Amino acid sequence: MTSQEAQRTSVGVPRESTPGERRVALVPGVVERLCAQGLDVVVEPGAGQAALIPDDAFTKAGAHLGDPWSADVVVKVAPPSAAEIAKLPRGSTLLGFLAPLTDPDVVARLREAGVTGFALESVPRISRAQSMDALSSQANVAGYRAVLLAATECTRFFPMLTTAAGTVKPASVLVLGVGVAGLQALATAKRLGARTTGYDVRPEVADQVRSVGAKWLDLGVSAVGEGGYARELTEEERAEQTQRLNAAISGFDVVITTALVPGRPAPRLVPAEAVRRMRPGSVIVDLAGSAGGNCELSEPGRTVVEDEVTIAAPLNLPATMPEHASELYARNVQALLELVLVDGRLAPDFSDEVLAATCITRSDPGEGHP
Amino acid sequence: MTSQEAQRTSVGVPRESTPGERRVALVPGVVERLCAQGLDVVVEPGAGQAALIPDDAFTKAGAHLGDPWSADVVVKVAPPSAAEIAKLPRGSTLLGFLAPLTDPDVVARLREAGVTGFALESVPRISRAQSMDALSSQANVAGYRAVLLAATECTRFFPMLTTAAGTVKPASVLVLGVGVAGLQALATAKRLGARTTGYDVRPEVADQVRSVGAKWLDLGVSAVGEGGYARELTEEERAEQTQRLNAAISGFDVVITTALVPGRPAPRLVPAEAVRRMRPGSVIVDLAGSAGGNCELSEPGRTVVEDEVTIAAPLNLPATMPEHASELYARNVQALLELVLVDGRLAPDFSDEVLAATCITRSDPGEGHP
Amino acid sequence: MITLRSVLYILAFALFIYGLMGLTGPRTAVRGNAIAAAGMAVAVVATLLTPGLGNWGLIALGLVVGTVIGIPAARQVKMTAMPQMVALFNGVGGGAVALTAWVEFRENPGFQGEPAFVPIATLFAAIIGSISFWGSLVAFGKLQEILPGRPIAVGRLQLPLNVLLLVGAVACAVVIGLGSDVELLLVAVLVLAGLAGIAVVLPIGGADMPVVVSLLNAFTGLSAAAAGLALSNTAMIVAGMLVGASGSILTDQMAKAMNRSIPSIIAGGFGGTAAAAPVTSGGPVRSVSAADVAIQLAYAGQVIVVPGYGMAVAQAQHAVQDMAKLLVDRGVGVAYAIHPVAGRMPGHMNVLLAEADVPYEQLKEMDEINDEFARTDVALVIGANDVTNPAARNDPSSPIYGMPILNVDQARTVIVLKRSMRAGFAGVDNALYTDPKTAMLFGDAKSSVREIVEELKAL
Amino acid sequence: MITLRSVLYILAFALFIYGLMGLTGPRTAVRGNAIAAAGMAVAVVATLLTPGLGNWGLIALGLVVGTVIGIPAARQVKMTAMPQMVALFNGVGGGAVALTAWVEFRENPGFQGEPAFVPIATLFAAIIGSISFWGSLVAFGKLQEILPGRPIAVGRLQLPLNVLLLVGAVACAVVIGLGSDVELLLVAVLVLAGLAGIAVVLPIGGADMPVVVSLLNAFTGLSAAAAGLALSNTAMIVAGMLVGASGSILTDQMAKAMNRSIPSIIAGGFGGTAAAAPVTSGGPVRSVSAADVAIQLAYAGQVIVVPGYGMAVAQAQHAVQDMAKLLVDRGVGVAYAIHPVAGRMPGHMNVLLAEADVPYEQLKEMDEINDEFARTDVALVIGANDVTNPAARNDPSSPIYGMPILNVDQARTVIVLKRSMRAGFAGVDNALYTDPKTAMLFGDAKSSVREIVEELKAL
Amino acid sequence: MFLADLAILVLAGFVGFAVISKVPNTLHTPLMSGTNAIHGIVLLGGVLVLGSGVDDLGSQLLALVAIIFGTINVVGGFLVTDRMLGMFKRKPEPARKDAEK
Amino acid sequence: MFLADLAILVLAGFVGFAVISKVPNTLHTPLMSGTNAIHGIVLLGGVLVLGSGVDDLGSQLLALVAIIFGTINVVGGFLVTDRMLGMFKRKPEPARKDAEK
Ligand SMILES: NC(=O)c1ccc[n+]([C@@H]2O[C@H](COP(=O)([O-])OP(=O)(O)OC[C@H]3O[C@@H](n4cnc5c(N)ncnc54)[C@H](OP(=O)(O)O)[C@@H]3O)[C@@H](O)[C@H]2O)c1
Ligand SMILES: NC(=O)c1ccc[n+]([C@@H]2O[C@H](COP(=O)([O-])OP(=O)(O)OC[C@H]3O[C@@H](n4cnc5c(N)ncnc54)[C@H](OP(=O)(O)O)[C@@H]3O)[C@@H](O)[C@H]2O)c1
Ligand SMILES: NC(=O)c1ccc[n+]([C@@H]2O[C@H](COP(=O)([O-])OP(=O)(O)OC[C@H]3O[C@@H](n4cnc5c(N)ncnc54)[C@H](O)[C@@H]3O)[C@@H](O)[C@H]2O)c1
Ligand SMILES: NC(=O)c1ccc[n+]([C@@H]2O[C@H](COP(=O)([O-])OP(=O)(O)OC[C@H]3O[C@@H](n4cnc5c(N)ncnc54)[C@H](O)[C@@H]3O)[C@@H](O)[C@H]2O)c1
Repeated sequence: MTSQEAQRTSVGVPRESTPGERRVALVPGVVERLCAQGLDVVVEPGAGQAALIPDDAFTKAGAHLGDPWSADVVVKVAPPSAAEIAKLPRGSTLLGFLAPLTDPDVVARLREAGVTGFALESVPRISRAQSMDALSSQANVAGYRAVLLAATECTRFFPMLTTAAGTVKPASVLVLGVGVAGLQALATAKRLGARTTGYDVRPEVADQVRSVGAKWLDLGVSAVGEGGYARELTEEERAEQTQRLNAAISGFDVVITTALVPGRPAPRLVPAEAVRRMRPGSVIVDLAGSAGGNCELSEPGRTVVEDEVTIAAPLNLPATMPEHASELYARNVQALLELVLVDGRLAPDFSDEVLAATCITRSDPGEGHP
Repeated sequence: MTSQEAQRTSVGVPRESTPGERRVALVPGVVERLCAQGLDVVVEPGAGQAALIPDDAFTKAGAHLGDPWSADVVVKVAPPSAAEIAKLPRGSTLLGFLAPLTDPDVVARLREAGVTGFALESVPRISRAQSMDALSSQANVAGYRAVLLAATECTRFFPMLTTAAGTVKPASVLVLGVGVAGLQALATAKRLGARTTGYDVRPEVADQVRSVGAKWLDLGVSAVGEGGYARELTEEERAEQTQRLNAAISGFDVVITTALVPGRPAPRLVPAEAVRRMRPGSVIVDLAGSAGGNCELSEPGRTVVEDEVTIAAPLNLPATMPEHASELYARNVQALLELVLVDGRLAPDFSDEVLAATCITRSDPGEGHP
Repeated sequence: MITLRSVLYILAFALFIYGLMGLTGPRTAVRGNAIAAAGMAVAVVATLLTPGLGNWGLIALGLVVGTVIGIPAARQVKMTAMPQMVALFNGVGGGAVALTAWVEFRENPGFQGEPAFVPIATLFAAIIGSISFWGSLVAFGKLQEILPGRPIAVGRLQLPLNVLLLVGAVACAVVIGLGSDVELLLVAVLVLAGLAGIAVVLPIGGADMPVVVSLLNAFTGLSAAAAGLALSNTAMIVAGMLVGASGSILTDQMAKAMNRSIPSIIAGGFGGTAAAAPVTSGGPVRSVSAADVAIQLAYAGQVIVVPGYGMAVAQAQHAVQDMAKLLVDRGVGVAYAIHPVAGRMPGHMNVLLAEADVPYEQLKEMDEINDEFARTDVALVIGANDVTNPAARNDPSSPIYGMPILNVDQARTVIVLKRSMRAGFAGVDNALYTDPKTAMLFGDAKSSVREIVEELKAL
Repeated sequence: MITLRSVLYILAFALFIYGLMGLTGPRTAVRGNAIAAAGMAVAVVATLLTPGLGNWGLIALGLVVGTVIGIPAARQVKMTAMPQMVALFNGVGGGAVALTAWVEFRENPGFQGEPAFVPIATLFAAIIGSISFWGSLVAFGKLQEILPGRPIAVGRLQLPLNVLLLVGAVACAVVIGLGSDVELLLVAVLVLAGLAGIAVVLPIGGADMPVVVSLLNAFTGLSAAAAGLALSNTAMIVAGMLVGASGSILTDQMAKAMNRSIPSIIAGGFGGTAAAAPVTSGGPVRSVSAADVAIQLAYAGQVIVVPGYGMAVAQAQHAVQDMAKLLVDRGVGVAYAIHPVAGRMPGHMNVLLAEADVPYEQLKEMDEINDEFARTDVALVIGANDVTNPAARNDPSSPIYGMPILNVDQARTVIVLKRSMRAGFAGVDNALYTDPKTAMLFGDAKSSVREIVEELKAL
Repeated sequence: MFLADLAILVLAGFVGFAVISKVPNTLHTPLMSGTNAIHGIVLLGGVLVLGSGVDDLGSQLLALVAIIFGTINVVGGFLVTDRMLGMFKRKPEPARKDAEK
Repeated sequence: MFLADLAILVLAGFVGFAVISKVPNTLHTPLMSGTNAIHGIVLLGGVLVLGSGVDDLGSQLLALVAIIFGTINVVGGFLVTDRMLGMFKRKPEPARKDAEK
């Protein structure tokens, strides 16, 4: 069954092919709203399976099962593989994480294929666009899951417990890089009863760290970049930071790192030496795995034990909580779709600040645009 | 090297052989105290490895490495295998979980081998013996880990989160059987932000459930047994309970079951039908796996997905947090050891209420004792 | 007769005191006022029992005319015009004292044969009464905006002018006290004191007028007490002194609540520098005390709490929940409006409010609650800023234009708790704060909420 | 001279009032007492300025003898004997009133030529003064344990007896008031009233004595005011009435704090049924109010909070932390003693206190803190029972014998918050509760702690 | 007599001080207005002076105005106060009606 | 004169009522003791009566005892109150010394 049904704009939801990707770009709740807006949603059979969302939940919501690739708009989570791009008809539109900064190949292939691509990574971080900000929504999931992962890997309790068999001291948790994921990690660890400390190069984060009940680790290095992100550090700054962090890290039971600089390799914050000085049984969770990792000993995608310290560097934590991660993602996609569609028809206004930033390839390139 | 060093009573700590058992019967901190009391502690090399406790931590604490089996007292975690019992010299003493009610073979073999066995499961639940109560200390670990496990398996958030990408409702967690593990599970789930509800057959538990901020599920079935434990239900009571629970369960995202009746198969609280009625993506953690499980679909020792519901029935959750579980266990062992030893020599007073209950085999059987 | 009258006087002032006690608490205030009024009726009846009272016709005429003027005036005045009405009533009270003193002088020029305290008390009453009358009229004019609200002064001459007028009035009074029976002197006393009243109040800014009225009120009380002394009338002494004492304490509290001090306000009247109330940056901002917030909340039917990043920074969540519980206990409906991007991370408010054990049922999403604001008595904004900024709705040039916001501005009253007028994350000013129905309670959110809790408990 | 005296009298009673205001708050009480004493000095000096005063020698003698007796009596009395001392001082005050009335009668038998209110006031003073004198002596005897503390009554005859005595005293007084000048009648008044005082106080139980003393204190105040009226002495009128009014309010508050009511206590004096204070099960238990707990905590140097299952059931953790914060702000050291098995699951207290954001540093393990108790001013036990039960240490037959417990009983003062005298998990009674240094604050732990918080804030 | 009056004055002052402790801002204006009405007691002064047999027309007029002023002060004052207190008349429904679930 | 005294009496009563609002239990006994000392004012009665020229020996004796009693009441009362208030003299150290970390 193809999607040429009536005159309605069709939205295709493929089943994700990337290994370990359990998310799906739309969830039944959002499908229902899109259908109510007159869109025709085509879901690939089994698209929600990894997220434990059965196909009939989608059909009950108004979608039908079929080939998603021939739809007017295809919505995805992970960046499309070459094979997937090949399935996209020329002139079609693709929404999803497209890795514009980290994997330029995708952009090149999409341009070649004549597909208009909207990259969710590129949504500007302005107040109005927050509902489309999938980086935030997924980082939030990642921060929460990182703490669960750390607590699971840890050989010790997070909370303090005074019991008949002795008193267990609370775990101390350090979060390096306190963006969205880091804040959520701090808050979650605090909830579980740990003592929490946060560190970031941007000084305004200190108040935010305190606002989730954590302590601020002040190392005296500041590096504010553009658009609310951090900048890369200079050589001396990095040396200084590394040395001071080195000293601080060994006192913690759990270190969660989330430090990223957009488009750059992740800063190396936890050297091997610091790991060696940690107590046996401690845990490091490195969320910067996809950008190379913040810890020298991280092996992105794997969990290793070095010197009795467990180092986990999961590549795609949000995918481990697929239903809610998908739900939040789907809402971001919905918000962006609503901007792209006018009266149910594809009519992106490329002068809009958000779309201008988000659109990375155009089937009919407008003036002065890539 | 054997343990006949000087005249000191020797305590042997073997490396656990049961698959998945990551705990160790003594930890360096407790070893230090025992050595200070004049005991000679022999630790099998690698005994702490699975708990990420290096051998030199034990030797630094005053133990020496060697063959633990020939010691005067051997302390273990898991019940000994036939091969292990064979290594015990006649007249020696063994402390540990010995499964007196669930695995009578162990008792028989120990009696045959002429070993005095103290079963930690049999410590009476009186105020004075609380420091030896390993069931409590390990159940406490299990309750905490059960929530981490449930949260990890769950496709959804536990806490409520209002975000730019929509609001996530808090998970609702039901704990069936609220003993020590169940209470800790309720408390931990609450900490993580879930709405919590508890159910037990003993009515006095209602207040305890509320005392950790949870709601009490009142089904109107009460079954108080002896010694603070529950009794088995009658046929009608069970039918009544099952039917009412059936109705209640389907509304929860997470169900954690811990219901046990000492020496009896675990009550079946969650029938297959109830699982089918749960929302896709829900999770059941069944802590009664070793007694057959509280959920009809549990496969003890495995995690299965049935009807989009994840059912985990771990057999030995405390072992997944080996350092602290071992530490608490070691303190229980220490407390019991202190009762068994008088002035550093083995001299158990079998008229003592605690020892009388705990001792399951005697190398020189006293009058009227097994 | 004289004994009954005296006993009635004692009854009357007992009622005044009892009524006044009632007036200081929100629960008893209405009844307190009624009791005090009853006391007044008793006092009037007692006075009419005075043996040998004459001029009945005129007395009745005065009472009737006064009533006929007073009732509609009090009934018809708009709620917003209440303060000027009080100023006016206070003024006529002062005028009555001054006139009575004048008549007394006319009846016994030079106070022949009276002990010394009679002329002293009478002249004191005349001076203060006249100041109060004319000062109150000016205050009325300013509040009613007949006169301009800004300070009207003669610059550096203000101080000598005022002093001259006052010294003149006192000097004339002294001459009378020493035995003179020239009526012109008394008229001079009244005129000079009246001019002094005018000259002192005119240079004070409109914002300070409520405090000035309260001060003049206490003055009138004192003058009434003095008149009572002169007439040896117990009821007048007690009632007057009661008002003088309680009025001065009240004035002090009012001034404090407005971050002003009485001396600096009066200094303004004498041409001092601290003339005008401090101007807060960017438009008139109304700041209130925790006690007021407590009363507004306690007597509301429905309150919506809007938490923001400031609540998180102050870690005020526990205090907020304490407050909400007290309100719920009083039967006030309480809900929390959680904006999707309040705070600095997704779910920031949830984490904190869960920690404080706020029932999930009370947390409402934006879409769910936005229509409720219009039906809400008080929206209590705790350290939130951007998420309540109406510019997101109506100012296309604002960087937050287009962001959905909480309709806080549609609530009947808005109370904002923050430390200053500083902007939030987006760095833009918030017009909500200068909205006339918005009141600001400045300070760290946790301390502020704690104070509110304390006040709620005291209600 | 007369004017100076009157002015000094006014000054004196102003000082009394000001001092009394001070006496009602812990911060100002010491100074308030001193101010009142200064007022008394002024009043005495003023009286000595009375023109035409004679008998100087005797007056001086009286003052000196009184001082010589009073100072050492007040200085040397043990702190525990204070209440009976107050009873005694109150009694002699009443005696002075009665004696003065007697002398007045002797000097002017039949109150010839005086307005009616003089005999009335004098006789009122005589009756009340005599009741107060003898009643106070009985109260003193009971408190000092010279008399048995239990009610001493004549059974069903008590009511008629008491009424007879009182009616007799009043009847004799009426005869005098009607003009009789027979001294024996006045003596009869004094004797009958004195007997009535004795007869009413004897049947009241020792536990109610403090309330009775307070009531007699208010009576003495009233008699002083009456004496003042008779002598037309402003200072006596004001001071006496002040004590009469404030004393009766105070008595009411005292009775309430002890869960008693004044009418039922007095009824006891007349042989009513509600004679004795309620006996709490199993030994004398001292129960206190939240206000007292607050004061004890606020003025302590070191406080240890001992939470137990009751805190969990009441979910009082947030309130407890609020309280601790207030104490720390006042400079009081606060620690939490966490017993290993407090609550119903391992780490129960930790979970709750972490939820309430108690800093981990304040949580102390049993071994760490057990020696601290002996150096601690107040141990505040919140819903804990078994873990504080000394039977675990010293009663081998107890089911909890051998369990290590918190050394709560070694603290200087112990305050226990729970709902009743019921046992805890182990089902055994706790001797801690009947320890003389233990005070119980009954009620749900959360409400109790909240009340304490409120009181702390008001201090 | 004067000294008794002085004592009364002082005592009344104390009562005034003691009665007003901390008044919430919202009650400031009503309280001011209420006390304002109380000092309308000056109307008694006018009545007494006029009633004591003033027969000079000017004096009569002055006293008449004084009475009128005083009466306005009293009547208007109490009425206005009562209106201001309107907010406190609608009492919140008997608590715990739809209290926390 | 009597009526002025009565007015004074009533006012003093009001002051007494208004001054005592809610007193913490711990202050009940000191406050009782303090007021007790104040009513020692009765000593003035003894002084005035004796000083007014009593010359009958019996009366002199009675008045003397009255003065002694009154003086004991005053002197002992204030001193005992002061001792009771000992606890409030040691003021807690200036707050926030070793405040929460
Ligand atoms: N939720 C998210 O995921 C997320 C992430 C990043 C950014 N943001 C942005 O953050 C903003 C959130 O809005 P918001 O209204 O919650 O916060 P906001 O606009 O940043 O305003 C917070 C206000 O709280 C006040 N405040 C700070 N500390 C205080 C204290 N201790 N006591 C009392 N008040 C205090 C500040 O005013 P004073 O200084 O005057 O006290 C400030 O104006 C939005 O602009 C949103 O776009 C949100
Ligand atoms: N920690 C563990 O792992 C564990 C497990 C099982 C059993 N236990 C046992 O539990 C006991 C723990 O000792 P504990 O001292 O914490 O508790 P406890 O001995 O059980 O005493 C708790 C006390 O709290 C009072 N209470 C209950 N609800 C209250 C409320 N709402 N407000 C105020 N007071 C309230 C009760 O007195 P009223 O009724 O008079 O108010 C009761 O006496 C020990 O015996 C221990 O052996 C512990
Ligand atoms: N206004 C909005 O609408 C909006 C929405 C979402 C996020 N934001 C803001 O954007 C910012 C970036 O958030 P993010 O989570 O995407 O960031 P990110 O994932 O890019 O980086 C994570 C964190 O690492 C930190 N970091 C980088 N280099 C570091 C180093 N060498 N050492 C230590 N820390 C280092 C960064 O400062 C950042 O806080 C946050 O401040 C967030 O509040 C704003
Ligand atoms: N006094 C002490 O020293 C002490 C120490 C530890 C535990 N205890 C008490 O012992 C009791 C047992 O604790 P435990 O954790 O070892 O219990 P457990 O592990 O034996 O059983 C777990 C729970 O399952 C419940 N259960 C049994 N059958 C059920 C059914 N059909 N439906 C629902 N629930 C069912 C039991 O009531 C119990 O609460 C608890 O009350 C605990 O407080 C006392």
